[in-house]
Amino acid sequence: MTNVIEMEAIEKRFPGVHALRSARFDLCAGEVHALMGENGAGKSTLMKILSGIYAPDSGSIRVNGQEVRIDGPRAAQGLGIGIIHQELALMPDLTVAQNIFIGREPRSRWGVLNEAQLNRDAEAIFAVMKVPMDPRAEVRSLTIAKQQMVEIAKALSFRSRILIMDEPTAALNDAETNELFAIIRRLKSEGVAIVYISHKMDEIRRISDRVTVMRDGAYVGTVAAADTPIETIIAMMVGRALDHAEVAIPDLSAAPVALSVRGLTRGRMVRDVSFDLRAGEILGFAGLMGAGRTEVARVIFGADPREAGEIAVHGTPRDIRSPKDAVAAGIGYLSEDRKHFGLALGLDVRSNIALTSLPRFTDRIGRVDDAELGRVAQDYIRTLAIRTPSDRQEVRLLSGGNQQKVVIAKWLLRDCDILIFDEPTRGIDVGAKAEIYRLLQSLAAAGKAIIVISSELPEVLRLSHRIAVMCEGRLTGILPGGPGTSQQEIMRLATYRDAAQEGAIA
Amino acid sequence: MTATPAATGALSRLKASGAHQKILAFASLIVLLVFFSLASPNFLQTSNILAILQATSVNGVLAIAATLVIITGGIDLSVGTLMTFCAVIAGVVLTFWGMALPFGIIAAIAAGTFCGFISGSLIARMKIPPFIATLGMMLILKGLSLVISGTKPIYFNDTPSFPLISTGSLIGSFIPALPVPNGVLILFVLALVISWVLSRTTLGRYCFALGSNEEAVRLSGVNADAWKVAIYALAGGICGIAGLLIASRLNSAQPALGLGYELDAIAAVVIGGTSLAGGRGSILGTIIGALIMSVLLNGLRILSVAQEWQTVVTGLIIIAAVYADMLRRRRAG
Amino acid sequence: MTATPAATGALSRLKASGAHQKILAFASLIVLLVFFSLASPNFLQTSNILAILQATSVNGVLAIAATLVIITGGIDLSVGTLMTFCAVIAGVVLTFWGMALPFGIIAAIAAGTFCGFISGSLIARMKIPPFIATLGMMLILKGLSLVISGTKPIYFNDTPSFPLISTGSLIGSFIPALPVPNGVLILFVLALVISWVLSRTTLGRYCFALGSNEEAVRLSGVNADAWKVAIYALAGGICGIAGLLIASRLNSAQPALGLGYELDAIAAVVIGGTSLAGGRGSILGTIIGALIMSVLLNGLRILSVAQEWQTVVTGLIIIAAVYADMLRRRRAG
Amino acid sequence: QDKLYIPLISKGFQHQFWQAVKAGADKAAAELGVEVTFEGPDTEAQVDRQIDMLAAALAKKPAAIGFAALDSQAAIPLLKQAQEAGIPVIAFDSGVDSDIPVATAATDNLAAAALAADKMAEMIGGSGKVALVVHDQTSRTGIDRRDGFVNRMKEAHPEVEIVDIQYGAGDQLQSTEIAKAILTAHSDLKGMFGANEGSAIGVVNAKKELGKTDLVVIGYDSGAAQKAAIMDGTMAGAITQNPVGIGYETVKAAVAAAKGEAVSKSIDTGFFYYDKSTIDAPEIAAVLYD
Ligand SMILES: Nc1ncnc2c1ncn2[C@@H]1O[C@H](COP(=O)(O)OP(=O)(O)OP(=O)(O)O)[C@@H](O)[C@H]1O
Ligand SMILES: Nc1ncnc2c1ncn2[C@@H]1O[C@H](COP(=O)(O)OP(=O)(O)OP(=O)(O)O)[C@@H](O)[C@H]1O
Ligand SMILES: [Mg+2]
Ligand SMILES: [Mg+2]
Repeated sequence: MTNVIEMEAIEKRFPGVHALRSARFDLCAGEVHALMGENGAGKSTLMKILSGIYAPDSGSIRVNGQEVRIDGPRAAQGLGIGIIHQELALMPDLTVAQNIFIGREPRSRWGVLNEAQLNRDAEAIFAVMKVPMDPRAEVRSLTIAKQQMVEIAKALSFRSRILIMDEPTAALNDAETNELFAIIRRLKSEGVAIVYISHKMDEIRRISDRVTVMRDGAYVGTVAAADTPIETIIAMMVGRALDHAEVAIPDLSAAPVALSVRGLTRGRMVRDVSFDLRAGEILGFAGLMGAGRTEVARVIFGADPREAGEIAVHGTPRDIRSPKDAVAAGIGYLSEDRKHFGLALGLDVRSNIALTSLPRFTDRIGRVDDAELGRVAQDYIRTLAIRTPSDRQEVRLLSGGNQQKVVIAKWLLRDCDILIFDEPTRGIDVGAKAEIYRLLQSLAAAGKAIIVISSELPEVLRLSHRIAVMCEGRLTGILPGGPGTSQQEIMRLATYRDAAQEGAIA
Repeated sequence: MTATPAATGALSRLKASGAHQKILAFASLIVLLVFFSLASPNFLQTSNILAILQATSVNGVLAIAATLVIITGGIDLSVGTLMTFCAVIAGVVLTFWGMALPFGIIAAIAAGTFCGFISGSLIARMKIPPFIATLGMMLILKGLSLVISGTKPIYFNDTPSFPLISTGSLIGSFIPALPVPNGVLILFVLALVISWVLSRTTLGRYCFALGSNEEAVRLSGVNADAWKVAIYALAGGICGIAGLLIASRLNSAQPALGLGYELDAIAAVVIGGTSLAGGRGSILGTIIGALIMSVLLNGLRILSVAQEWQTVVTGLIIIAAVYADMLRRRRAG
Repeated sequence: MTATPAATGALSRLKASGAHQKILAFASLIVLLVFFSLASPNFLQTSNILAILQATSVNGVLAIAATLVIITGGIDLSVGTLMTFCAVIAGVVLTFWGMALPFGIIAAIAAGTFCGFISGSLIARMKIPPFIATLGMMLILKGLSLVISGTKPIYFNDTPSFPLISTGSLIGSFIPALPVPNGVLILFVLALVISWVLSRTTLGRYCFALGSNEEAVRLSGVNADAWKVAIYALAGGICGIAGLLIASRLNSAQPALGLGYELDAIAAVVIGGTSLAGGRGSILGTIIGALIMSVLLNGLRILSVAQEWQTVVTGLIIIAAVYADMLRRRRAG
Repeated sequence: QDKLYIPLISKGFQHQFWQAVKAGADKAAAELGVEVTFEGPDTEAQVDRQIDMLAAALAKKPAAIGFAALDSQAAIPLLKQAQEAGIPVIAFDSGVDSDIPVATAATDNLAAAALAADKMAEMIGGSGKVALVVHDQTSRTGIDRRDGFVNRMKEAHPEVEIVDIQYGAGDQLQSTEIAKAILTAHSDLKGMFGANEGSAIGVVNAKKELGKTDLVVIGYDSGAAQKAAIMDGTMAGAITQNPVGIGYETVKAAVAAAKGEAVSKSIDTGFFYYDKSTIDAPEIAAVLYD
């Protein structure tokens, strides 16, 4: 096969960070080429160079054998290179269709925008993707997952010969991932070359032909996906093998109930949700996209108003009306959308970690103990292996996965009794993921009550002591965790639409 | 009482189209109109209504220019002095050089477009924050207006038809009962045109896109900078029209005028529901905002409220109007 | 020529600490100072330097207040008229009621804090956009100042020590060679205090965090609204200090003054590198910004540049100074 | 029958001078039993705002209107409207270039400023440098007072050199800074003229802050601060118009015109130069205000 892309000896430095060290990458027509590496390994940076967003400090790029300079997104588009960005780059005030065709709006005579055509074109793309989506919806009103779908649709609309997908499934669940894979296979058969970046190891085997691994900005090696064990790839990524632990379910029958939710209701998104969470327990929440898990968490946390229902913490009823009340009651919530709800992107790592816990570092006259804060921040940077030149680096400049770790550190520092983690490992590499799993387990062992909302079933199964499944705003069942429960059982409840059968609630 | 099915249908269609929201946006304005009509018999005379509209015309046109810029997430502090500058340019062409009326009109609009182009270039190409770039422009233009005019008003006595631009009445010559001054006509035509530009053209689309997420626009391969310059230039051209309106109304280019007008224009935009953060806004809202301000001022004057209290009441009502509008939106979801 | 190792070491330490950046931030200011010193022998006299500092004091204090609000991502248009309102309140307490000086000082600062509290509440609790809430406040306070004072200046003739607040010299009484007026001293002390508050206290942290991502702050369980109100109240209190400074300098509370001062204050903030988008900024920058503006004005006046050209040059230099500062930062990365 | 209603549209509102005019108008209103309102824009540049005020006043169907035009030409269409509606217009403070006003109650600012120039020349000994702080570069009063002073100096006192003219919007703080800069640039300056109350107080402040005890300051208008400065010698003297008289005469003429009585076309309300020695003279004290 001929190489459509050859990148060689690519160097890129940011202030304080040597992001790419003589990195290389090649891509053949009609292949899916996975690009792997830990958080901050330089995957996104390399692909941003290929799509004209960053200029390399040095190195050469050949497209179809021709040496090229790609000096902007337009130039990349001209070369047939399209990219789905890791951090969503959408215009929230515009509609779905307007976002997809920005810069390429269909016009009628006189250069007037043809809105009907625009919406039809967008509809056609979603029809091919088999995703139900209203092209007239404002992007602001969509969930992260749907926004991700818009990004994918936008990239597809270019009909690029080379398509870069930077963690396209980070916000998708299994069903949606399957749809995406079907699309990828079809593109492949049409001869499109695809670069696929993901931290979900199982996907690599399912979809990719070759795997290139990077570490610390440098090229490690390229292997064929079919005949390389996942363990080998992981070892190439992290430089060592990872152990596989099964979930050990503790006996919690004697543990006190930490959080008790009864009849929680908010519109159509949360309908009469009731459950108990014990101290020391990890309760997983599974469901399809839009099942209402995030809404449940936000309502419990007071981020959205509750229409009905009671919440009791440690047996005491609590009237939670705002996140402040929730945190005061000992509840913490890590949002699924770190960019909008989790991080102050313009501030440094230290300030972000401190955001929930400032009063603890404040003396009587309101003075902040910065030295102590710095020490604590350094601690978390070490334990969570956050890749940053210092705790004074702006969070905006960290790689996606490392940003996610900062949000986790923020809530760990707050030390709440009840922690709700919404998609905690979104965009986090395998090594760090294992680290976070261990951390959650040790938190639970220390008596914290934990809810984990995750769209990755293996993750839910790997972590949860019990698994709550939601469908269309209802809690359709709570299953025991561990190897006894199968993915099929969860899926059955996740698509359990019959409202009459409320008895399934445990 | 039950509504007929047809009426309900129409109502729900109206609801679905979001049109009822826009009608409700008039609420504060209508409350004000009703109040002043009841409070003073002099308020609801044709001549006074026309006076209010006439008083809105200049601020309204400036506010339209400001709306464009604000939707992109920028701000334009130079609208007031740019208006004056354009008026002075018209004065130079028509009075100093004695050229014919069309040249004066073209010169004023061209001068505005050019200055907008400069501001836009400073902002888009040299990455100077809009506040600073247009503050600088505001001062430069204020000074230049004085320099060019010799710190004296320029009168348009040699161009007898000049005052007609604003004070003549095209409508009145067809429908004598409705002597709407041309200035008001120009305001509303301009509002329609720019509304159309915003919703139907590429430029309008990029206005919203830039204000919503400039980086995303850039990443999409759009020449964001060029469009931004174009938007500022268009806004500048509109200030040129405002310059013609005010000069024609005063039959003179007053070189010292214009400072402070930028705040009024921006206030009209924000009262009209356009967010200073960019990405959303409408010309209809801006026109309502501008009308609220002039109805308020006129009404208080008609009621002979003492001037110091006029200011207090204006402040209170601006806050109340925006608050009411926000409650309405929140309820509408 | 080669530098000694020690010097290189010091230089790189300076570089590493980021201190050289801060020194470079003075660049435009220093260029202006050097230029005017060369252009006019009268510029670099002690008395003139003191005059420049004195001229900076009111705008500098207002700009400090504006900095706080702007870092949270808000804006405060009421700083100028709030200053006047506080001056009038001091006049009421000291002259109308004949109370002792400390009561006047406390009343002015308390009035400022209270008005800031109201603005903050409108913004944080009622979710009125800062532009509108403070525009409303600006008008309300302008009107109230006139109402309370009876549209007449209030003189402080019964409080002979009142002018000393601004024009006396505490430093001069210790070091006669350095008769720095108290107004200037107050500006610099206040700048130090607020710098410290911004960098070392919880309130300061929340200022930046609110400006960077208000929703994230709220979802961190912080009572974002309460902190926002506190920040606006603090800014209001600082405007109270500005009110005392200007009243003491003029030995009177001038009720009609203050409009337009908000733009100067915001300009100083933005020239100083604080972003109107919120989340970043510094008091040092603001002070430099305020100094740039007053040096420029003073220098041009000393050179007897015609007033219309003064305005033009000021506009040009504001743009140039900000552009130079941005180039510097971009190079520093 | 309601009371006669007479709106006065002035050039300003907040300054002491305009408040004194208002006081005179109110006094006449009380004596003659008519209703008077008084309005003016924030700055003398806002010609169009004044036009809007005039339009609103006309809508109230007044018996007569008092009008101090910022720009007489700009107001002609509305004044014609008033004439057609049979509403008599009385011009005050400065004239209107038109025959519509039935009477004009004004001060001759050119002559008044020329008097200030004569006094200044006399006090600095007929030669030396002087400077001006004026409130406005483009408004009628600003231009007349500047030109009246400057032209008189040129004609009658050629030895006196005018080294600088700057404008401070009548804002006391801004005028102070301007005056200080001028004094710094011209250390041998002998005299300064402040062309309205705010400008004059600015000059006085600058003189005090820089300790320039020899500087001769001449002001314009009155007000408590200016009177105090004259009493303690920081200001040599000042021109005063008769603002209370202007307001009073305007309303009086308006009432007469509204009733169809004859009014004299031109009412000169006069001006005076006053200093420490004459400030308490009855004819002066009568026209000064606090
Ligand atoms: N604009 C920037 N300025 C400074 N540092 C940057 C910038 N962009 C990326 N970096 C740094 O470069 C390194 C590589 O980042 P990159 O985003 O390429 O990582 P990644 O492999 O995509 O990681 P992830 O899996 O977490 O997305 C990181 O250390 C990151 O902090
Ligand atoms: N701000 C919003 N505006 C409009 N609709 C919303 C908003 N947030 C959520 N929704 C809708 O509410 C439903 C429930 O969303 P939610 O995010 O709670 O689901 P979830 O189970 O957490 O799914 P996900 O896997 O996407 O996190 C979805 O259909 C979503 O589209
Ligand atoms: Mg990445
Ligand atoms: Mg979710």
